Order: sequence, then C-alpha cells, then structure tokens
Amino acid sequence: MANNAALDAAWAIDWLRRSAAVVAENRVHLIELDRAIGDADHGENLDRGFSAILEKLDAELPATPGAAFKLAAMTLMSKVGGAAGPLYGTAYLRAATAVGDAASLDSATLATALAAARDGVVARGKAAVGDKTMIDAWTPAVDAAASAAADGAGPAVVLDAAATAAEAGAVSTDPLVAHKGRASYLGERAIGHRDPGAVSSAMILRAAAQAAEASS
Amino acid sequence: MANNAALDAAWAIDWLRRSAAVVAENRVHLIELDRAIGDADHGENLDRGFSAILEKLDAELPATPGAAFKLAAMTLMSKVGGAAGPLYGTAYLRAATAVGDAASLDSATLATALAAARDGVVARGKAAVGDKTMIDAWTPAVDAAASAAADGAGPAVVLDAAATAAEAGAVSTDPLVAHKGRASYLGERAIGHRDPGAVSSAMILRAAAQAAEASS
Amino acid sequence: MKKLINDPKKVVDESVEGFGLAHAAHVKVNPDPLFVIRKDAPRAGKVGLVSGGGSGHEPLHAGYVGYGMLDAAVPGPVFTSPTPDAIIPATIAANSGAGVVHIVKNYTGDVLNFETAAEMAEAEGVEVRTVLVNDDVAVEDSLYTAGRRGVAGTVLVEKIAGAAAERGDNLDAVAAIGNRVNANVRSMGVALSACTVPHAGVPSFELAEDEIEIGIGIHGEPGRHKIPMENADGITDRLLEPILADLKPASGDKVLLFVNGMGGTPASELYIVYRHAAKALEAAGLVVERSLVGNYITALEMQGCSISVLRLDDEMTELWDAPVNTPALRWGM
Amino acid sequence: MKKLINDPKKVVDESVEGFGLAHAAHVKVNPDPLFVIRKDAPRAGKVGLVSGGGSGHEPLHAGYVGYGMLDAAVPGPVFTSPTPDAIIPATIAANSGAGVVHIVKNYTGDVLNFETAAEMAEAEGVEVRTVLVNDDVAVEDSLYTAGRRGVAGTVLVEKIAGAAAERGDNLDAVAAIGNRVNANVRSMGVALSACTVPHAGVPSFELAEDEIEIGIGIHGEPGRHKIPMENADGITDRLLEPILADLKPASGDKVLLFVNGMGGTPASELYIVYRHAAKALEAAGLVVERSLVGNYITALEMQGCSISVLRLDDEMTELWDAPVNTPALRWGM
Ligand SMILES: Nc1ncnc2c1ncn2[C@@H]1O[C@H](COP(=O)(O)OP(=O)(O)O)[C@@H](O)[C@H]1O
Ligand SMILES: Nc1ncnc2c1ncn2[C@@H]1O[C@H](COP(=O)(O)OP(=O)(O)O)[C@@H](O)[C@H]1O
Ligand SMILES: [Mg+2]
Ligand SMILES: [Mg+2]
Ligand SMILES: [Mg+2]
Ligand SMILES: [Mg+2]
Repeated sequence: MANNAALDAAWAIDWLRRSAAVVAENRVHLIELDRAIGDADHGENLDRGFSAILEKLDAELPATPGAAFKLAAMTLMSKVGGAAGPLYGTAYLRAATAVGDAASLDSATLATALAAARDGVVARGKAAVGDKTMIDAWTPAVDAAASAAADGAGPAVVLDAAATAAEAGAVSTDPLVAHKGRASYLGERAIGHRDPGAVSSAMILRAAAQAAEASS
Repeated sequence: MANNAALDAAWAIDWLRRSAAVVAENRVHLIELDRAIGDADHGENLDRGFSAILEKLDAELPATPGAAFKLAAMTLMSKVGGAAGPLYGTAYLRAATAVGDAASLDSATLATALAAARDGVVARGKAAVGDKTMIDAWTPAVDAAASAAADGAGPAVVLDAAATAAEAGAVSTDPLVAHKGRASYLGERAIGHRDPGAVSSAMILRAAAQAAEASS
Repeated sequence: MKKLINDPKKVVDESVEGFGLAHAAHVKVNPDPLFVIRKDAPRAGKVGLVSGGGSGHEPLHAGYVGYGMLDAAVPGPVFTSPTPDAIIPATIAANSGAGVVHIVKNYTGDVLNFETAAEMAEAEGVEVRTVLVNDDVAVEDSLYTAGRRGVAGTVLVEKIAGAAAERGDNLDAVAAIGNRVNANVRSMGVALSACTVPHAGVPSFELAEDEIEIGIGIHGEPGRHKIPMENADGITDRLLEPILADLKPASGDKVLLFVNGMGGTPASELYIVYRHAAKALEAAGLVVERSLVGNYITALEMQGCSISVLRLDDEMTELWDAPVNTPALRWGM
Repeated sequence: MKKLINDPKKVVDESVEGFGLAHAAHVKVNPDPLFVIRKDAPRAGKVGLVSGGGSGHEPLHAGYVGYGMLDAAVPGPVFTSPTPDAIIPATIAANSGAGVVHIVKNYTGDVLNFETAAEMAEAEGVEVRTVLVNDDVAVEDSLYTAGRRGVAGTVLVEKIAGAAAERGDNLDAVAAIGNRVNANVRSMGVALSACTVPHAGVPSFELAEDEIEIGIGIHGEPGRHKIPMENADGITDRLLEPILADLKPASGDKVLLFVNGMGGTPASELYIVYRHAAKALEAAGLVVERSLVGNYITALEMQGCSISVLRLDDEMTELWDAPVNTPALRWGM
C-alpha cells in the first residue's frame, strides 16, 4: 500500500476538483448556515469561486502542487469576495509559498503548508480559536496534522487527521458567541449555530484527505 | 296610527344619525366590498363623512328637512372625497333644493326629492341602470317611491318601498360587469361582486324608512 | 399589517407634516384643509399648476411642488381623492392672476372633486384649465369603462407642463402642452405583491406565490389578469407590447423611457427592467433619448413596476431638460 | 420569491448594465471586471473617490458616481464585497495622479478586499487612503466583535468627502474630512420584514406578524433583538436613544437628520418617522439644519428604515450644500 507516497500535482488538482464538487453539493447547506448568523451568501460565494477554479483547470493543468495552490489562491481571491475570498485566497497563497515548486509533498511539508495557510488566515482576519470562525476548524487541523506527521504517518493519514480535527472543530463552534465576522453582530443569538466558514473548511480538508486516499 | 304624518326636521336629523350608525357598523363590510372590485376605501370614506355630520349635528340642529339635507350635502362633499363624496353630496344638495324650506315633507314631496337626488347623481356620474353603480339602487328606489306615493301611501311606506327596492337593486349588481367607477377596470372580473355604493345607498335609504317608522 | 405609522387615521396628516419639516426650503404645508404649496407661491405672472389625488402614491404629488413643476399639491386620504374644500384654497393660493391648470388623474372621484373645485374657484375669479391624464393602456374598451386611468404619465405631464409655466407660457399654452404630453404617453404596470391600505389593514388583493398581476393600477385595485410568474425580460415584453400597440410610434421616433417602481421593488430590479425595455425599444427602431428610473408614483409598498413610453418632440425634450427643483425631482439648479 | 429578475446569477450584471444605459450622461460601466466610473474620470488634479461593496443596497454606491461625489463604484455580488481584481482597475481609472480615497464600510469582507486592492494599487503607483465607515450603534462591545458596521452614514461620508475632492482638497484632506464625518455620525435601523437574497431564495430571517427587528444591518442579517411591533413614534424613539447616547451632542449643536428607507417602505412612512425624530431632536435642544429622507442605502426590498444623525460643523454644512450631480443625489446643477 502506497500510503506513504508523497502527493503530487495530480493529487492537488484532484483536491481542487473534489473541493469544487463538495462545495457545489453543499451550496444550499452553506447558504443556510450563513443565513442563520450571517448574510446567506457563503455557499454562493465559494461555489462561484470553485466553479471558476474548475474552468481554469479545464484550460490548463498546473504542473506542481504549489502551482495548483497558487491557481486556487488567485481564483478565489478574485471570484469569491466577502470575507471568505481573501481568507481562503491568502490560505492557498501561503500554502503555495510554503511548498515552493516541489514536485510532490511529503507529510512534513504538508503539515507545514497547512500551518502556513492557517497563519495566513490569522494574519488577515486576526481571529483566535474560540472566535467562531474558520480558525476553529483550521487550528485543530493544523495541530492534528503536525502531530500525525511527527508520529511518522503518511500524507493520506496526515490529511485524514486534519480533516477529522477540522470536522470536530466546526462542531465546536456551535455553543460559541462570535467575535469576528458578521456573526459577531449577533451576540448571544449566534449560540447554537455552526459557523459556515468552519464547516466549509472542514469539507475542503476532507476533500484533500479523500484525494490523497484515492491517489494511494 | 300616524303613518301618514308628514316627515319633519326631527325625522331628517334622525335619518342622518341612523345613516351614520349603519355606515359605522358596516364600515369594514363596505371596505371589504370595495376591496374586491375597487380600492378598499368606500366604508372608510363614508364613515369619515357621516361622523363629521354627527359632529355638526352636535353643534347645531337644522330647522327644516331641507336644511338637514344641505348640511349633509356640504359635509359629505368636503369630507368623503373619492367618487362617493361628490355623488352623495350632489344627491343631498338636489334633495335640499327639491324640498326648499318646507317644514315637513309629504309622500309626493319625498318621492320628488328622491328623484331629484338620483338625477343629481346621474348628472355628475353619467351612470345608467346596469352600469353596476349606486344608480342600480337609486333608480328602482325612486320608481318604487313614486308608485307608492301615487298609490296614496304615507311617507313611511314610501320610504320602505324605496329601501326595499334599493336593497333588491344592490343585489342585482352581483352578476353585472361595471361600466362606471373603479370596478369598470376589472371587466369580467367584477362579476359576482356586489357594488359597494349600491349597498351603502340601500343602507341609507333603509335608515330613512326606519327613521320614518320610528317617528310615526 | 406592519407599518411605520401611528394612528391609521392620521397617516396622511402626520406624513405631510413630516414632509413639510424635511422640505421647508421648498414648501409650506397648510394643515387644514390639507395642501402643500410652493414656498414662494404665487409667482407673479406665472400660471399656477395644481395637482392632487389620493395619498399613497408618494412622492406624487407633494414631492413635485417647487420650481419648474407644481405650485400646489392636494393630498387626499390614502387612495381617496381630496375634496373641493382643500382643492379650492390650494387653487386660489397658486393663482398669481395668470390662472391655474389642474392636473387630474382620470378617476371618477378625482374628476368629480376637481370639477366641483374648478367651478367654485372660477366663481372666485380664478381662471382654471384642466389637464386630464389617462395614460394607462391596461384599461381596454374605454368607452365601456370610466376610461383609462391616469398613472405614471402624470409625472411627465407635471414636469413638462411645469417647465412651460415656469418659462412664462400662458394658461392655454400650459394646458395645451400638458394635453400634448398626455396624448403621447402610454403606461402599463405589473404587481408582484399587493399593498395594504392602512385603514383596511389587509392586502388589497390576493396573489399566489407564483402569480403576478398584469395591468395593475396604482390603487391596489386588481389589474387586467393574473398570470404565472415570469422572468423580468418576459414581463417587460408584456408591458411594452400594449404600450407600443397603442402608441404606434414610427421608426426613428424619439422617446422617453420611464420605469417606475411601485414602492416595494428594489432599484436593482427596476434597472433590470429598464435594460430590457431600452433594448426592445431600440430594436423596434426607436431612439431612447431620455430616461427616468425609480419610485416616482407608487402604490404604498406594492412590489412591481410600470413602464411608460413618451413620444418626444423637440419642445417636450427641451422642457423635460429645463431646470426643476422639487423635493423629489431636481436638476439644473 | 418573486422578483423582477432573470437568472439570479446575473442580477448584478444586468442591473448595472441597465443602470449604465439609463445614466449614460453620468457614468460608464466597465462590464468585466465590473465597475462604474464617472464619465469624465479621471479629472485632472482631483483626488479620486472610490467606493464599493456588496450589491443590494442601491442606489449605493453606483448611484453616487458623478460630479461632487464618487469617481468610481465597485458593485460586488449581492451582499458580498467585490474582489480586488475589480477594485484595482477602478482605483487606477479614478486616479488623476492626485491619489485615491477608498470609502469602505466596516465589514470583514469589504475591509479585506479593499486592503488587498489598496496594496496592489499602491504597487502600481496609486497613492491610496482609506476611510472606514462604522456608524452603526446597533453593534455594541465593538472590541469583541468585528466592530461597528458601516451603514447609512456612508452616504453622508461620500457626499461630503466628494465635495471636498471636487473643490480641490488634497488626498490627506479628503480622507480627513471623510473620517471627520464618520466620527460625527451615528445610525440605527429597524426592520419590519426581512429581505430575500436572489441566490438564497428565502427570506434572511423570520419575523412574526407582530414582531420587528431592532438594530438591523443592511444585509438582512439579524439585528440586536426582536421586539413586539410598536407605533412609529415609539420605534423612532428606540432608534434615536442609542444614537444620542453615543453621539452625546451638546445642546445647540447643529445636525443633519437622515431617515433612510430600507427599500420596501413607502416614503409616507419615512416622513412619519422624520416628523417625530425632528421634533425629538429639537426637544433635545439640537438644531436640525439639514435633512435627507428616502431610499439611499437599502437592503433589497426590506421593510424598515434607519435614522442617522450627523453633527455638523460649518465646513461640513458647506460641503453638504455644494453642488452634486449623480444619478441618485443631485442639486445645485
Ligand atoms: N476575521 C475572520 N477570521 C477568520 N475567519 C473569518 C473572519 N471573518 C469571517 N470569517 C469566516 O468567514 C465566514 C463567512 O464567509 P462569507 O459568508 O463568504 O463572507 P461574508 O461574511 O463577507 O458574507 C465565516 O463563517 C467565518 O468562518
Ligand atoms: N360614475 C358613477 N356614477 C354613479 N356611481 C358611481 C360612479 N362611479 C362610482 N360610483 C359609485 O361609487 C362607489 C365607490 O365609491 P368610493 O369607493 O367611495 O370611491 P372611489 O371609487 O373613488 O374609491 C361605487 O361602488 C359606485 O357605486
Ligand atoms: Mg456571508
Ligand atoms: Mg373606493
Ligand atoms: Mg378611492
Ligand atoms: Mg457577504
């Protein structure tokens, strides 16, 4: 079993395609989450962005994971808008920088790239864990990935750990009052609702793990 | 039994008070009728006008039926607005002119006054019987009053005949397409609805008959 | 019914009072009988323009009181024409000696009340001419009805006749240009939802979630017919078709295209309608020379719009472009 | 959902296209990336003013492109901030060499996208200053939130900073007066009904027939709290109270009172609110020197309004009165 195989451009492309699919499938769900504590556009925004990524991938395939991340970054930045656009855009851009032009990514590089992505979101959005944002998915994911990589797990396992932690992180936003983003205007009324950006982050990380699983 | 007694100012005042009461009671009903084929204001308009008449009557009582009709005419003209204001206003004004300063009205004078009122509405509104307007109540009322008076009936009976004919006339508007007023814009869609002005006319004529009955 | 009102019976008085406070630079409000008059009326030598009608169509008419448009506006109760006792003093106050033009939308109530008022004002020595506006092509068979209704074209009549009065045209000339605008404008409306008259408390008509009402008037009265919901381009075509069939413009004619909101429709949707209407008119060989898009004559909070097409001649265009300075329409000064 | 639209995904493109057709005398539309620019931009020597944000607030921002106000507006998708790839070329097109002021409503998305765009425009040689508008007193504890939202005060910032740019103020001066307006304006809104985002298809929140939402924003996001329906005067008091508590005007202060409609509320109701608000301010010892009443920054077809109070100084009043010539705000020319 090739579970320790490093992940290449094909994986990165597959990840983006799977992300686009899961976002399209959950477009309405994400809109609904955002309608409850935001402005009902998160699913629409991401769907617009990832559809544009698919179009770009139809035109030309990036040669390295870094190039794929950069393509995602530029497309999301220019197509998504709202808070999620610059945040996801920065995340992919930092990940692209972190991996450079490596042809394939091993577990350690993956964990570093995830951390860089998260740091980018924090740099732009200034959110901490507990603020009821996508950071509540990203930070546990980054931690889980780092510890899996340190334990010697292969890339697919690292990403699976990240996705699982992100999913739990998204659930953990339910009881929180928001301190960043639109939901923060609601005060106590945000309690009981799940943060849409945390949910979409977990979906995208799950797509990464599935792409890794499929490539193995 | 004094059923043949001519009707005096007290009757005219009682008529106006009873009219105000029946309009107030049926304010919502008349609004509903007008909502179906007009603009939902007939009950509101008449209620505003007759309430103003009550206020004027509280201040000073007219000395003759003609003075009472004139007071009603001027008040309705200046308070009701819409189509009904000028039409009812003209009706009362013509009735006032028809009865002059007579202290009391006999059957023949009453029948003449009703005819003058109706003619005033026709002069202003140019409606014929069958156009689905208040004329569909007034013209049968005028005819019934004239024939009762010709048969030697007393004023109360003349007015009862008029009111009964007006009520039937109002019902007769149900199957009609309207050719005047707001309902005319509806074409076939007015069919099945009763004309609000015909209904209010019948109510007011019924009030006249009841006032006569009470005064006898 | 949820409305930003206090006592439903005081809606018009309080609203016009607020209007007077907000626009004290343009108008004075006479509270009883209620009318709104240009602050500097009457203007020596100028023909006076007076309009009015039921309330609920704001900014019509009070919003158009000011330089280059109306001298006075007489707001009736909601959807109910005002009475002569208010129209008469407004007419007298607007008269500088040059006479007054009444601009009246063709509804039985408005016609009758303005008719009485005109007679009585004439008895007081004011020369009055009446311009009857009846631009609504939704009303068919006008021989067998109260005739076509006056709807959005009223705004254009008031602007253009107002400019003629402002430049010094005499009484007959102002009335003539008002009639010429009316003769060259056609309108048709659609409702996506009904409106609720404050004193009635319930919506004026029923529309299912997938129905719209074509040929709607501005009083929440039902329209020509209900049809299933369509997209904006389709609805626009349905409104334009009877307008053009009736106006019969020649290829190359210059027109003003007016897309009017009924009160509850976002501006963005009006522009989507405008877009398709402008393209359709150009495709029909017309030249869209002027445009107006917005809530200019409304039916409370009704959702929907009307389209009006005015065939322009050079004089009308010049008068349209002339300066106007009112609370709701302003340019050139 | 019934709307005068075609494809929900094309609402903004088609609407802005129609806007461009209707207002060709004022603006040009760049379709891709989408922005609206003053027809004569850039104007030599003049500081450029660029604003933008999610669509659905019309006439904000495109309606304010023109003489004495904005040089360019960048409409995002409905309720979603535009992206740098549109903001950057709009900024460059608005730059005459004197630099550009970005007027940004304080929402995470707008801030982040304008921040990126400003950085990249500076890299292309355009000097950029940003005025962040955050006038909404409904947001409490701004330390623990994304901070106060930018709402109706934005219109006042755009008008007054626009007039400063038009009279020739330099980049820092224009930004300074924009910030001064923001520092002196407070707003608070109420919703009687929700709005429906076209791509969502269902209303943004639920309100019972006898409930209203106090402290609403302009994105159909829920507000501070729901309360039972009250009359207009009561609601007006509830909006004014936190505004005055925060603004802390001194007796004798001159203010501009702005009653803004959210899109689905009739003008008559806005004037009822204005009436009571004006009286309440006068009773509090303030002098209402200027007023603005109408749909100037909306939330699609939402029913409701916001009240804004701007403490004026003489310079602000002078700049407010200065000529402005845009599709949605026009006077003095
Ligand atoms: N300051 C922030 N830091 C991190 N994430 C944020 C921040 N603000 C918002 N978000 C995320 O963005 C999501 C909302 O995205 P979206 O709905 O697309 O944008 P908008 O709020 O502009 O409509 C939130 O659910 C949250 O996860
Ligand atoms: N031309 C007319 N002749 C006679 N009656 C008319 C005419 N037009 C309207 N009406 C009457 O007026 C009634 C409507 O009155 P109302 O609702 O108060 O006025 P409006 O139609 O102006 O709202 C109709 O039901 C009809 O009976
Ligand atoms: Mg959102
Ligand atoms: Mg009626
Ligand atoms: Mg009426
Ligand atoms: Mg958004």
